[in-house]
Amino acid sequence: MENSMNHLQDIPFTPLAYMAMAVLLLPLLSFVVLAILPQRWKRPAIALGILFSAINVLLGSYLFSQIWEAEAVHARTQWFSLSLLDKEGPTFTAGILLGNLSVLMVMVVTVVAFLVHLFSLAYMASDKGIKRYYAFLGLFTFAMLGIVLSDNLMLIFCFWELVGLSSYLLIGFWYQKDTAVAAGKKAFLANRIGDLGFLMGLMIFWAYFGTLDLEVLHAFQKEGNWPTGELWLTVAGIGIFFGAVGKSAQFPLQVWLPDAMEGPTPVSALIHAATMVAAGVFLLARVFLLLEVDVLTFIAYTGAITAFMGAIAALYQQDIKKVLAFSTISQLGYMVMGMGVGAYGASLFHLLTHAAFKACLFLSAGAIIHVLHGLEKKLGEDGIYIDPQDMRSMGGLRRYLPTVFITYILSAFALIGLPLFSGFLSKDALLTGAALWGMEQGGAAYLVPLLAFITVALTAYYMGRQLLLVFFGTSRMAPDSDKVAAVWQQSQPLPWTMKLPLWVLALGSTAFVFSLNPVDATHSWVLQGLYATLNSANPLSIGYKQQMSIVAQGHHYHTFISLISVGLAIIGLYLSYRRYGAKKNPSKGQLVEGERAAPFLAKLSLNNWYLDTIYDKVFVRTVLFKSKTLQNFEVRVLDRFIDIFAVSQVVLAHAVSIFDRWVVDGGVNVTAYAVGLVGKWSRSIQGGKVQSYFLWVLMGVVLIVLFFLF
Amino acid sequence: MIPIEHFVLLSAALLCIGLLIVIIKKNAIVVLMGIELILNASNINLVAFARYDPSIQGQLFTLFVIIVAAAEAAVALAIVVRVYSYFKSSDLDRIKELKG
Amino acid sequence: MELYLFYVFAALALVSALVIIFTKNVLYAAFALVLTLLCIAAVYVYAMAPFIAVIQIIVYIGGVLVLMIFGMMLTNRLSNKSLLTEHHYIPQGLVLTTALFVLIYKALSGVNFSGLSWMKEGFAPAEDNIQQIGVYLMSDYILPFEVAAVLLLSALIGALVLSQRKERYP
Amino acid sequence: MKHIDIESLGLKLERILTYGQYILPEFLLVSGILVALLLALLPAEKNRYLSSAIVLLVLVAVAVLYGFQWVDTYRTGVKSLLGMLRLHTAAVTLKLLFTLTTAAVVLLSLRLSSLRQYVGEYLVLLLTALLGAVLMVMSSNLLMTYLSIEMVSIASYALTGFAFTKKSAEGGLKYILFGAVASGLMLYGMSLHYGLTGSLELGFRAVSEGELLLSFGSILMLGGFLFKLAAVPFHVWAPDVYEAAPTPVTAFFSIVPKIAGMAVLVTYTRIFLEVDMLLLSGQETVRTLLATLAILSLLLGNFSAIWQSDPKRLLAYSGIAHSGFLLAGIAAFSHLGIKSLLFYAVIYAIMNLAAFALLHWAEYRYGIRRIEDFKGLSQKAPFGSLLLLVVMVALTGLPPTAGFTAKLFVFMSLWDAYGQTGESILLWLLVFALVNTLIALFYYLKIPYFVYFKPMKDNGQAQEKPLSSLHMAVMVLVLFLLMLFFKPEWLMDFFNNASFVF
Repeated sequence: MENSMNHLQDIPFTPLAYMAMAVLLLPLLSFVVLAILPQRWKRPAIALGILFSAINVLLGSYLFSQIWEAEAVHARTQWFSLSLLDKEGPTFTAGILLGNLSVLMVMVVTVVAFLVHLFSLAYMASDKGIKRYYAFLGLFTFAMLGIVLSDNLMLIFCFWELVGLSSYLLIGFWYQKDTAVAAGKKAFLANRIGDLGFLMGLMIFWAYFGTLDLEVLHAFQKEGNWPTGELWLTVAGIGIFFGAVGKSAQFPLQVWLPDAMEGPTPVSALIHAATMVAAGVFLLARVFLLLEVDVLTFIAYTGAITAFMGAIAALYQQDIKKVLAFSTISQLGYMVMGMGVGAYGASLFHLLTHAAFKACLFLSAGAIIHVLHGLEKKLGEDGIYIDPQDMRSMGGLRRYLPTVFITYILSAFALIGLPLFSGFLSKDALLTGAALWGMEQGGAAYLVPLLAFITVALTAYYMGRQLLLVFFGTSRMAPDSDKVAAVWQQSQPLPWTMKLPLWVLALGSTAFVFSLNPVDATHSWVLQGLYATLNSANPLSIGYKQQMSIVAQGHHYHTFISLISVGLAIIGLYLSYRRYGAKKNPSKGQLVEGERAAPFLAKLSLNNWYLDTIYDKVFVRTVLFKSKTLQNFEVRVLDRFIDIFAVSQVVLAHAVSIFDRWVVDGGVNVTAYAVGLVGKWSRSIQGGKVQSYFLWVLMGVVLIVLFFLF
Repeated sequence: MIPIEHFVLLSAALLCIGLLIVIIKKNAIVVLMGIELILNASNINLVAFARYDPSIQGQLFTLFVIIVAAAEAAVALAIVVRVYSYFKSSDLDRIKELKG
Repeated sequence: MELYLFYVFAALALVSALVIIFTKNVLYAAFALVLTLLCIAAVYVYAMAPFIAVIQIIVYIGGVLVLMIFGMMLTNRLSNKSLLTEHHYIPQGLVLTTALFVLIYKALSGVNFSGLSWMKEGFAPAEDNIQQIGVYLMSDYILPFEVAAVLLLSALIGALVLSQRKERYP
Repeated sequence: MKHIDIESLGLKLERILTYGQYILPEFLLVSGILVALLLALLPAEKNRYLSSAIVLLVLVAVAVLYGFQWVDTYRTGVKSLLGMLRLHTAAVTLKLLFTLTTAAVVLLSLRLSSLRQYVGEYLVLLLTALLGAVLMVMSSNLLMTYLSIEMVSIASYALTGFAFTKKSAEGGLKYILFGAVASGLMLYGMSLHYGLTGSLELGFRAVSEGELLLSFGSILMLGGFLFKLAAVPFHVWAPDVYEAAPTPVTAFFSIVPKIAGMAVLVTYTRIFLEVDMLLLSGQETVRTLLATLAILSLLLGNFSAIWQSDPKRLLAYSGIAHSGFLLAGIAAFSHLGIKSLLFYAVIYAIMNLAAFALLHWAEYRYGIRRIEDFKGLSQKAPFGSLLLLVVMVALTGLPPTAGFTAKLFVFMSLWDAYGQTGESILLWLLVFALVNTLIALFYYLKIPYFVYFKPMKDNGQAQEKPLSSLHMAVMVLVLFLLMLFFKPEWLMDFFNNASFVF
């Protein structure tokens, strides 16, 4: 089989394929234009950027209308080839694959990107770097669309890297803040670790099949040429999944996402709700039919564990964005779990609904932060200090920001999964899949649906808590209510560029958009369209079998499962009402006090399961300790034996300078550090004395001769 | 005729002595002397082997090596003089500003 | 007789090379090097390469060594003290060079040179091959010859620039 | 007096004269050296632009001749000149690359302060180094290899001192001492080779006796080539010399001698592989040796680069790591491997040229000598910063730059070679190379990190000129980098079906 498919024929570009190219390249054009135009033309440049993204929505919609439930379009051209003298070498192709899956994602990306473009206009208005910001948005959109539209894994990997880079730029956008820079680095690194797995998976696929073209790989699977039960293919599947783990913030690499909230809030809506984090799930969907059974099981467990951990971590956060960040981790866990249990359609459906309601939540939070940020200065003049992101200083906002209140509550209900909202439909489908899978596998597999159901209640609890703390009760901003009212008098009303995106996304959080029957998604157009993408699969594929069994049996359990999930959600809401409800209306002081004496669970939650601490301890502290003892050693002993221990002195001096560096910039990355330690040693060869160089060289020669000749 | 092994052994010994000089002597010019010894060790080999070669390639090679050695020595001494004017020393131990 | 004379010269070359190691006086080292190179020239004669021996004496002893002694004078403040140099890295250097010698010796000891295929042709060169060398230099070796010329030229230029005393633009 | 066969001598001379046409470009280069020498007589201060322009003209003419030669060799295949040099497509490609690089370096050097005094001498040495490198890639004879390596080396030693500072003098001294020892060891290896095979020409005869000694000689010889390539364990000189030399000269060092060293290594590796001289104790082969050295170079170069604070030093270590990649390509010795090596060499040259040009620009315009000084450069010089970012991304080997493609080709040829020979060391090398691209991120992105994410130190300095000529030139290079990512076959097509002997 090896190298049999090296020579892929070109597939000519149709008008639709050219249009898809246009959709892909327009954001890049926007990036280039914004990067090149000088600072003094920033207004027209930004207008141009927004215009481009609006055009992109129109083009995307047209593509969607033409492709959805119609024939898929594939166009391909030779990218480069390596031909050898005696035989034809491998050929790399590049192309566009337009199917139901990709056009759906195109819609999500272009619409959310456009709304974020619009929303940012007011949000970033006072920022000096606004032109750079819009340029990065364009670059990011381009990369994301590239992932969605590519027809082979190699190309996907290239765009995948570009997404990593551009998100790094966006998260670290406020480079004046050290925390933002550190967060950007962290995101980048976590992603790189995942990418290494991805790359390994690609290489194994290449080694087996000599191609990375998705259609060709699927053809192998369809024609039954797919070797099953091969260890290396399992490794490849896990490797690719690791790529998804990095991008979609799954356990154990989820630590980067909460920190990434350092970026501007509209960016969080784009990157951390709708697009980049969804790329992992999208990748899993792309290779869904190619995954081995062990890989799927592994995915299911990872997803369920992440969903649960994320929900726990969201319970006691005080930062309005942090709650949403952990909630995103938790919901992504759902989607990944869905892929693992074979609920392919439901998982993607949840991706779609989540994109809408989570983007709405982030943008609403952004609107709140924007307004409070404006007030922060005015209050500061009166000696009152607030943190515009801290929920403990909010409360009663429903009176002052009615629009945001309504959109927030609509999208929060969708997230909780109450009937009539989009989240209900997709979560229900996911839970059904998980429950069926658990029953089929039996034994420990029940853990997966169990965790998924518990997470429903937890989700309701933390969202209820957030709604109550932010919008209900009375304001905790200032000591007396007159003062608060006076301050609010001076606040600017929200511009329409902010309101419009909120309304659009809030509308997208209702169930009617996706299904005529608001309590049952089985016949919704989205799910039907997504199932259609599996039609050509080989019935022997594990994923296909599982999905079909869900389709066949799901409706037997549907009513039962939806009742349980709604019941759990209501319990969660009730519990949060008990603790934070209007009657109690805890004051700022009480909230601060309550968390200081927090029980174990709250501490665990606040610290995100102590993951950062653990990583810190395991990778960093051990090294730190060593440097410290070495330093003592230097002080006491070295003065006397400075000549004798000339060599060790070099090492020690390096260790001490590492220590300084470490303490001074505390945010240096763990891995970078460990790597750096080795680097310190290896450059100590370079002591400066030329004759020590001779020694090294001679040693090298003698060693080589000894190893290779004797 | 003198056996070829003798020549090769002599050259090996000279090579190692040259290397030892290069490593342990601090003075830059003495180090250069060591380098000349290394080159001469190779030359002995080349000349000795050329004895059996009708086209005496080894002898010609040696000729070129001697030319190159002279050129190299000229440049090296120029550099040593220049270094001396900055460091006021030709002690290689003290010439170690570039490192790391 | 020939063999014994060879031994004498070889031993003298080695001993004077060792003197370079042991002496601290740079000037002594230079004179020891003169002796070594002279002995090596003698060894060339025994290897049937008189022309090379002459070149060795002219270029090395007449050129390179004089250059070195000049260098010594230029780079050491001439005071009452004689020019001394110190040693370092002695243990490491000794271990490594000895190891290298032992390895070469081991590799050498297994070789029976007279069994080499190309040597079996049993060629004995003429005592006097200056003419042959000249012809080769101008025919087969014309390319290296020209290359060496360019190399010498640019080496001289480089040495010239670098030994300039002062520069206006530091 | 031995009788001399006049008739055969006449034939020989006639042949030499006919071969003259094949080294016409080199003749032109030599005359360029002489012209530059004459130019040194003019007052340098006033005539440095004139001199540079004349030398540039010569270089362009040489490049054009190489272009013709390329077409010629493409048609006729390999040609041997007097058993000393060999002419083939791969060599001509590299010669062209060297010539163009040198031309760029001449342009880059215009701002060098020492040029005000020594422009002619500088150009002589630069052209000599170029001539040596050109001969290196063509040489097919131990003597020629030795001479050409020494030619590059001696010119380089002198060039290192051209900054006329304390540092550059020190760097020059270290370079010449280290280089002389390395070439001495190489020469010793060559003498053993000659003794055991009785020939200086390539295509060594197999020996019946003393394989061990022959392998010993081969390893010592490799040492000299590794010195030019700046690979472990003969890499130690590189950081000091790169830091000491004037930046344009460093750019030259990081490209021309290194790639020439690669070419020589490839030439000899072929012989080693054919005769299998290093096949001695069990399964150890020349591949194992090269792969081991590649792994070590990758690790050492990348790890040491992490804490560097001098940008030139950082690039020196990165160059050592790149040598590891080149060695990896050599270890995967195949047609695909050679082609990917050539591709890598071209891309490496472009990347390094761009990187050093930008460093040089930052140095003379903003006085930036350390990596910390790059703080906030993006505010002063947005366009230059953007170029710097792309170049660093390319050096790291990330898409969408040809740096990625070049690494990919090397990986592929390694994988291919592993499939054919089944030597597990190649797989290890592949794994190490992959991991090292990850490590490389830490230091390459350090410069863009300072450029973009750290606030400026002071606002005193002038704004960037919108588009200087240097930026335009670097932009062309960067465009090449991007273009060759999307269309690598534009370059690869040149290498396909060409005659490769090496």
